Amino acid sequence: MAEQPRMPIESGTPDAFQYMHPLFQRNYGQWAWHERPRPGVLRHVAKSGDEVWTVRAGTQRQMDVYTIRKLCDIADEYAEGFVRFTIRSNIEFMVSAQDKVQPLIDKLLEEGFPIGGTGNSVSMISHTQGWLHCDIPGSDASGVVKSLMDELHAEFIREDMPNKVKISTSCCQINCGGQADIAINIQHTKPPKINHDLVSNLCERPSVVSRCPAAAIRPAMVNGSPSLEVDEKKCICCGACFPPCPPMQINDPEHSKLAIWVGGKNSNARSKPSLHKLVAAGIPNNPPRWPEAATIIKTIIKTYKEDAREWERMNEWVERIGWKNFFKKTGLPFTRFHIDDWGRTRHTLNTSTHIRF
Amino acid sequence: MAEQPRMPIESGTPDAFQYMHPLFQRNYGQWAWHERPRPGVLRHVAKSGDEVWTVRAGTQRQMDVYTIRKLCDIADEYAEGFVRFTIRSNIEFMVSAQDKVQPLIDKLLEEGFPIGGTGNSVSMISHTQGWLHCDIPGSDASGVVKSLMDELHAEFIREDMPNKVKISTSCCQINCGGQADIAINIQHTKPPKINHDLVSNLCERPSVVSRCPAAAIRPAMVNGSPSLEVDEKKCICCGACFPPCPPMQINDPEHSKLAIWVGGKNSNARSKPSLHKLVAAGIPNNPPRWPEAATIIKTIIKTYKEDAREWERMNEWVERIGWKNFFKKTGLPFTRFHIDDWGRTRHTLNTSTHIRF
Amino acid sequence: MGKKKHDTPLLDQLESGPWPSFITGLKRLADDNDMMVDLLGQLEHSYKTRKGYWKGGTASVIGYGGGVIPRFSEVADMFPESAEFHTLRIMPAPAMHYTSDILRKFCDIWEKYGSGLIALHGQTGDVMLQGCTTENMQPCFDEFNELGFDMGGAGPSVRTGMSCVGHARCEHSCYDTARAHRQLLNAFIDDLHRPALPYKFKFKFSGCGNDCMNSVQRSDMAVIGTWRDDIEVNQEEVRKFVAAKGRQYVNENVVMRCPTQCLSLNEDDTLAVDNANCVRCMHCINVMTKALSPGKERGATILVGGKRTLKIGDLLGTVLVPFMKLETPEDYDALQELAGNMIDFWAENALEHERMGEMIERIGLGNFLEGLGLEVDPDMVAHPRANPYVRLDAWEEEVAKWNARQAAAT
Amino acid sequence: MGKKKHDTPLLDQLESGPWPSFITGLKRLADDNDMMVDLLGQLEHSYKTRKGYWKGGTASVIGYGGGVIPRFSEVADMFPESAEFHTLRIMPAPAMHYTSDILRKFCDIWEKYGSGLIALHGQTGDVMLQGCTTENMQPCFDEFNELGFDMGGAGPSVRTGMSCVGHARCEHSCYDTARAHRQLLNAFIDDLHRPALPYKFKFKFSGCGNDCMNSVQRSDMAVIGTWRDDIEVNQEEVRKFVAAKGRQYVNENVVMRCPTQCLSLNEDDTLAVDNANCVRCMHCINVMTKALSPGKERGATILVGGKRTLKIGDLLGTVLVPFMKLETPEDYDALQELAGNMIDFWAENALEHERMGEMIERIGLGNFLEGLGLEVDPDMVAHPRANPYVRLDAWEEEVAKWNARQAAAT
Ligand code: SRM
Ligand code: SRM
Ligand code: SRM
Ligand code: SRM
Ligand code: SF4
Ligand code: SF4
Ligand code: SF4
Ligand code: SF4
Ligand code: SF4
Ligand code: SF4
Ligand code: SF4
Ligand code: SF4
Repeated sequence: MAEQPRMPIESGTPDAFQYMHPLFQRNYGQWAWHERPRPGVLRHVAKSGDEVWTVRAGTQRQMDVYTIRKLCDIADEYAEGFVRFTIRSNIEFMVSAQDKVQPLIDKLLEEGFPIGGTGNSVSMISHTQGWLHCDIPGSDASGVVKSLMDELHAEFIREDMPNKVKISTSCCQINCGGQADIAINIQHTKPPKINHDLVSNLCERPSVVSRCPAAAIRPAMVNGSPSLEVDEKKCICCGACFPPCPPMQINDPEHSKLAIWVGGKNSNARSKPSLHKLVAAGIPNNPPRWPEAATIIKTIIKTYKEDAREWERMNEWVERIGWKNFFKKTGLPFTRFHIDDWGRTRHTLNTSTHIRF
Repeated sequence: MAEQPRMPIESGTPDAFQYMHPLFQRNYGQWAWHERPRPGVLRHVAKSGDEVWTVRAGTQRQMDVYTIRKLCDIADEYAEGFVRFTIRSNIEFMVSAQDKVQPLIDKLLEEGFPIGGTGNSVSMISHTQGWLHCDIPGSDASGVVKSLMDELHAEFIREDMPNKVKISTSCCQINCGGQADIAINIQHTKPPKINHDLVSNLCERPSVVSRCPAAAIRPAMVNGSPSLEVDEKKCICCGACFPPCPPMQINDPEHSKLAIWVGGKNSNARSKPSLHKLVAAGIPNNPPRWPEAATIIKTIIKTYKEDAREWERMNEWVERIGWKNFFKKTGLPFTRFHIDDWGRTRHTLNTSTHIRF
Repeated sequence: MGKKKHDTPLLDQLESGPWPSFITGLKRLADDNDMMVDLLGQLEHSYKTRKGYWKGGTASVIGYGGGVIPRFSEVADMFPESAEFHTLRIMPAPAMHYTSDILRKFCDIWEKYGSGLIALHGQTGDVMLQGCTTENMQPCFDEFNELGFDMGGAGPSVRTGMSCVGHARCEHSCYDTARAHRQLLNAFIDDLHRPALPYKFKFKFSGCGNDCMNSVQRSDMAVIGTWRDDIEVNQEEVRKFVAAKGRQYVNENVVMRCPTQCLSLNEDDTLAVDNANCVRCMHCINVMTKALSPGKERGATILVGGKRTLKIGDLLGTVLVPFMKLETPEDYDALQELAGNMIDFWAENALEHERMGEMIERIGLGNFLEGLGLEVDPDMVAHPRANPYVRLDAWEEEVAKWNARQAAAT
Repeated sequence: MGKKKHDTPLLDQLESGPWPSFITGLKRLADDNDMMVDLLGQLEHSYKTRKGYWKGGTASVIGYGGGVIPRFSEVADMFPESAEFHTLRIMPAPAMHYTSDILRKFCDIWEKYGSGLIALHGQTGDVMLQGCTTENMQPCFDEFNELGFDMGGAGPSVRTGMSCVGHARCEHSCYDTARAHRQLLNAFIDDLHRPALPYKFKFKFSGCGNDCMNSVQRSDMAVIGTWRDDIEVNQEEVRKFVAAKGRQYVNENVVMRCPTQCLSLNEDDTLAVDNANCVRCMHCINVMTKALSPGKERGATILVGGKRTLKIGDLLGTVLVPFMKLETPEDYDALQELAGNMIDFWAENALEHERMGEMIERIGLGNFLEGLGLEVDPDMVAHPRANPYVRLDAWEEEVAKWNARQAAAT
């Protein structure tokens, strides 16, 4: 008699307590205050008087088991066996005493893990899959991020930006990377090229048609077979048709470019959350180091650092000085493409005479 | 031989200089500063040292020639023969010396013209045609305005509001009245009733169809003749179909109601211009005195007066205290209809956790 | 004459109260004018039934297609004398200046041919002569025309313009609104008198950002005064103001109300202005009329596309030209040329019954700018686009344009 | 094992520089794992040609419809060992706590069955085990499952949740994010494992308005901590802070940065808070961690409909419930019930591939509220409607509802 297949245990999200530092368990919901004694280190003090020192280090996110084991070794030897990861793939080691902090830092640095990402630093870039794994990527997020973090390392390990700088990347226009102070995303500039031979097999045609935000796709007969047709005048090259219909190839080694967006903010601190805005486009998708993108990003960060007031997030700074001055100070060109013309957009235009001269 | 018809002299907009007070001509573009010595009076001083005193008085806008002649008599006897009208149908008398001001005021008051409308007062309500002349009105603007100005008289002749209060009315949903701190407009609540017998004669059918903002009208055959049909589910009762197609009767003695809007601002002073927002609806269209509307408007004005800071226009005050508090302080109900659901409206929703409790 | 008046119990209630009563005026007219007797009857009927009883139709004067609002009564059987009750729209001088003399002449002509009812003014700024029969329209207009006045706009046409009192009396005025008003209106007088545009087109002229003409929202082309150099500060007057009002008052009502926080009150009671951040909102100047004034390099910001509700909701105008100098005759000609280009482009590209603002919303501001040959500028937006739905094939070309402009500017 | 590595001149350039290199890691794996040899070859090929070479397909484990991202190589002829390179998404504990022990176990299992490449973490918070053959998937999952871990979401389903560190370490935390996270995710585990919803649905949990989980924009249902009573002020600590930093610093960095101007520094160096105007933005508390804390009556604001670009542009979540107490088990059950109602309504009313936010945009928030039986509140809007395009037949009924609520509240 054949063995019954093993059915999964639908245990869902596991209980966090089993993996939590004992001081976290003991003072759960009972923390009093925190401070940052130096970049990369947080000191949290509980109402009970307990203290936890957290050391934050950067990782490459895409980790081999050897690196993970190395981090575990460090956790066991220099910390107390507990770690956690942040939403930005930084790793945090928790220790219960101040004197463990410096040896831990020394060891991490020795092993090549930068210490920082706290407070008013440029933290690790949150990123997505790209050529390494995804089926629709126009670029390789991991490579872009490695290149940029090499350039931004000095700002990761310091805390001397006006406020936190959160960066994200996405490797296609679907944008798995989030809204951020700065986002580097793929922007296609040519309509999809259709491989008509494959359409009837590989596409759910009605569903593709309905996914196009520009209503640019219509069913058509091509060479006697049912296929699809794109109205190239209407198409805004978003690539939304590509995932449900791989024969509508949107990626192009030359015409899939990078675009940079500025001013996304999720927190409610001071100002309300805001979406990021297009600032630069047409940037070559240039592996392995994407130097053109890096130059622009460094310019933006430098300008922000010099010009913004303490606590001003990127968007708050731009709002204060005005978008005109953002473009002036960064030297980035302003074009008609910066003007939003997607639907009812009058509220994005200047409906006033408020102008700086 | 028949007389040739007289062809018009296309003189266009006349030259203003011929009707302008001599001091205006002499100091044209050379004014230095002004002040308001008392409500209804402006003192403008020119760089030359010349001074003009302006006395502003309210009128009924819809004037009989006898009233106009009376104003002319006053201009000749108590002023210097020159007047101008403001955009709000107030009349202004200009005199070159301070000692002419009081006698002029006394005379105007004696003849029943209120003095005021300057500075931080409630000025005359700008209004539209209504039953007196228009072909599509749901109400009578002149009557609404007369009724309200009787109630607001005390605020017209004083200057003790936080800032100017500009009010407008419109007698149909086309809204010839402008955006204003407070606007009182018709709001229909039932779809048009179609008199099918008249449609084929009186409507340009394709043009009516294209004017409907809700795409609710379609051509249809009714009783064997080409007519129109309204999808009553889609119709939002805007009345846009009525002017081009009078058989689509939108006005209804009971269901054409008044709605009140707050926070329109055209000036760029401090904040950018803003559109007014719906605050109250379902108000009976109740001639000859519209008491229900008057009550709400007086409540709003009173609340604003008590609560706003100096220089805050109505919308600036509401923005500062938050819309929740506007509804709380005025006691007006907040309903699902206040939520904008016309098209892409997410930017009108609260996309933050900024909330007052 | 002498027709018996109808009972008007509802309207009569509008005769009491402190505000001047239009009903009292109508009744006075009805003493000597039968048309007004029946007009009052119809109006009372409207008040009673809560319905209007006018319908449109056709009526015009020789040579013109617009300017008259024809009204025929639907209840003429009950009120025959006001069966025809047309309005003539007459354009006043910019900023509505009058001598008593000219107003009396208006009254005399209108008493002869019409009802005697005049609105001063319509919301578009016309003198509205309300209550004329078809028959009397031509002679009535002829007399106004001989007096130097012309018909205003109606229908799908350029409409009567409006301008603030501006240079005539207001120290804030940054350009000659009356001049711009008259020059532009008269340049497009053919488009005003012979309605052949997609829809209406309104000009409004305000001398400064206070926008006393509500131009931002009520005109297709708004010309709003502004300046490009520094605010003029008379520090002596600042000191006096501070002395009179106190430092706290100045801080709370001037300094803290500046939208871009570019003012500060120095220790010595003078005012420091960060002019690079001033957005020309007018507030500080409004409060301290003696101490502060707009700068010396004056002109206007041009906004486009304001309008009311139909069919996509109210639109505020948006910046088309951030700054246009308005000093010399050539400057005013340039303004006129811009207006002409706009109207031409719109006339060619708009759908039927589509206002300028709706067209721009439909085709996008970028295409509109390109059509007009105007340069794109960050001042035109509240913020750049937040969505990636844009074709960027021509990115490099646009960047080159921008760079060329920047190079030329330095 | 021991396949010869491909030349990777482009990738090699990503080994230099101060940031940890994923390429160095991949190469180390390739020393002992042929799949990684060819994976590196394919990746180098991508870098050279600037194109991706993965396609989707089907792969799953017994009992579940989702959780695996199947990848088949389009260039398997050149790189046969990585012809199949699937990802298993595994849900970590809330806030991604680990012992070194459990991480080592992950490594051991994954080394046995997969490529050895793990992303910590995916943007939705999964442990991503990348590089598994179809064959190894089941045994690999079985071992993780026995270890106490379950598959994460993929496809049109409830997705893996994310919560901030919250109660475990953060003094700002206004509710137990880990508890809410776990309870809600596990309540909808069937919707997670068996994709049958219109599209994806994401939960994110942040303990306060700082929103360290970016929930406002990256989740369909965002639960963000807040409080309803007054900010807690320790005036002694305020004085110390002022003494350390100076009054000017406090005024410029705290008082003047409050978005609603509800703070003021008293003469005696204590802080006055106008709590009725505080919008719980967190700023002052962020700056003065010792002196200020959220109030005692804690819970969360629920926002709905955040998401990224497809197909109407990025959406920020909007307020659905201004305040929900989250203290007792019943409170958490109420949160779960709300989530269930939302998902049910959406499952019934959404179009195919339509996210929650898009559906609300299409049907209107009012209808959504009605569908859920939730009460309308001014806190849900930035401002009331600016257009009259609304059917008001039911105005009176809605007013009656509001009035009843107000009466009940007092
Ligand atoms: C560890 C982490 C949460 C987690 O569970 O993983 C975290 C932890 C803390 N955040 Fe955060 N935030 C974390 C991601 C975020 C994010 C999301 C992101 O990084 O993508 C945001 C929203 C960003 C945005 O607005 O787009 C975020 C916005 C904040 C803010 C608001 C900053 C502002 O002014 O806008 C604060 C307040 C502050 O800075 O004091 C804050 C404050 C904090 C505090 C001070 C809270 C506390 O008392 O413990 C923690 C230490 C912060 C530090 O680094 O100095 N955290 N924080 C995340 C670390 C990410 C990283 O490795 O860089
Ligand atoms: C793996 C991951 C990126 C990463 O490297 O971290 C990812 C990868 C993919 N995302 Fe994503 N998304 C990932 C987080 C996100 C996020 C961020 C988040 O969850 O906070 C977003 C934005 C938030 C949102 O949900 O809108 C996101 C928005 C999308 C979208 C656009 C959805 C939309 O409504 O606009 C798609 C397209 C779709 O679903 O049709 C998408 C689709 C995809 C697909 C499945 C592409 C496809 O259709 O084949 C990608 C599979 C890549 C692969 O081969 O592994 N992914 N995706 C993230 C999931 C890992 C995890 O489970 O932890
Ligand atoms: C006479 C008139 C212009 C005209 O050519 O007809 C006029 C004249 C002046 N306006 Fe105005 N405004 C006039 C309509 C307007 C309008 C439009 C309207 O009434 O519909 C607005 C825009 C309203 C809006 O924002 O919706 C307007 C917004 C202002 C402002 C900005 C107020 C603010 O803070 O938002 C000022 C500045 C001020 O108050 O000092 C101003 C200031 C002035 C000054 C002080 C300018 C000056 O130095 O001469 C004038 C005297 C104002 C006074 O009444 O105290 N005027 N003013 C209009 C009188 C209307 C009336 O009878 O009530
Ligand atoms: C008379 C006047 C109201 C008043 O009592 O002052 C008026 C009266 C009419 N307006 Fe108006 N509008 C008047 C100023 C306005 C304004 C205000 C302004 O010009 O600053 C507006 C808002 C600004 C704008 O242009 O959008 C205005 C927006 C409309 C609209 C809506 C236009 C739109 O695009 O949304 C219509 C409908 C249409 O044209 O189809 C309209 C249509 C009408 C018609 C012609 C109704 C019709 O279609 O038959 C009304 C004729 C009434 C009559 O019997 O005299 N009227 N109308 C104003 C013109 C008098 C004058 O010439 O001085
Ligand atoms: S951003 Fe696009 S290419 Fe990158 S992982 Fe997400 S879906 Fe794939
Ligand atoms: S790329 Fe986007 S706009 Fe173009 S056809 Fe595909 S889905 Fe439509
Ligand atoms: S608001 Fe409507 S009813 Fe009143 S005058 Fe204008 S078009 Fe006529
Ligand atoms: S009332 Fe408005 S929505 Fe209704 S049919 Fe007429 S035009 Fe369309
Ligand atoms: S718009 Fe400006 S210039 Fe014109 S009257 Fe008003 S305040 Fe004076
Ligand atoms: S004009 Fe307005 S923006 Fe400029 S300094 Fe004065 S208040 Fe500030
Ligand atoms: S969201 Fe708030 S509670 Fe959670 S970690 Fe961030 S600061 Fe702390
Ligand atoms: S939490 Fe924000 S809104 Fe509240 S007092 Fe502090 S800074 Fe002001």
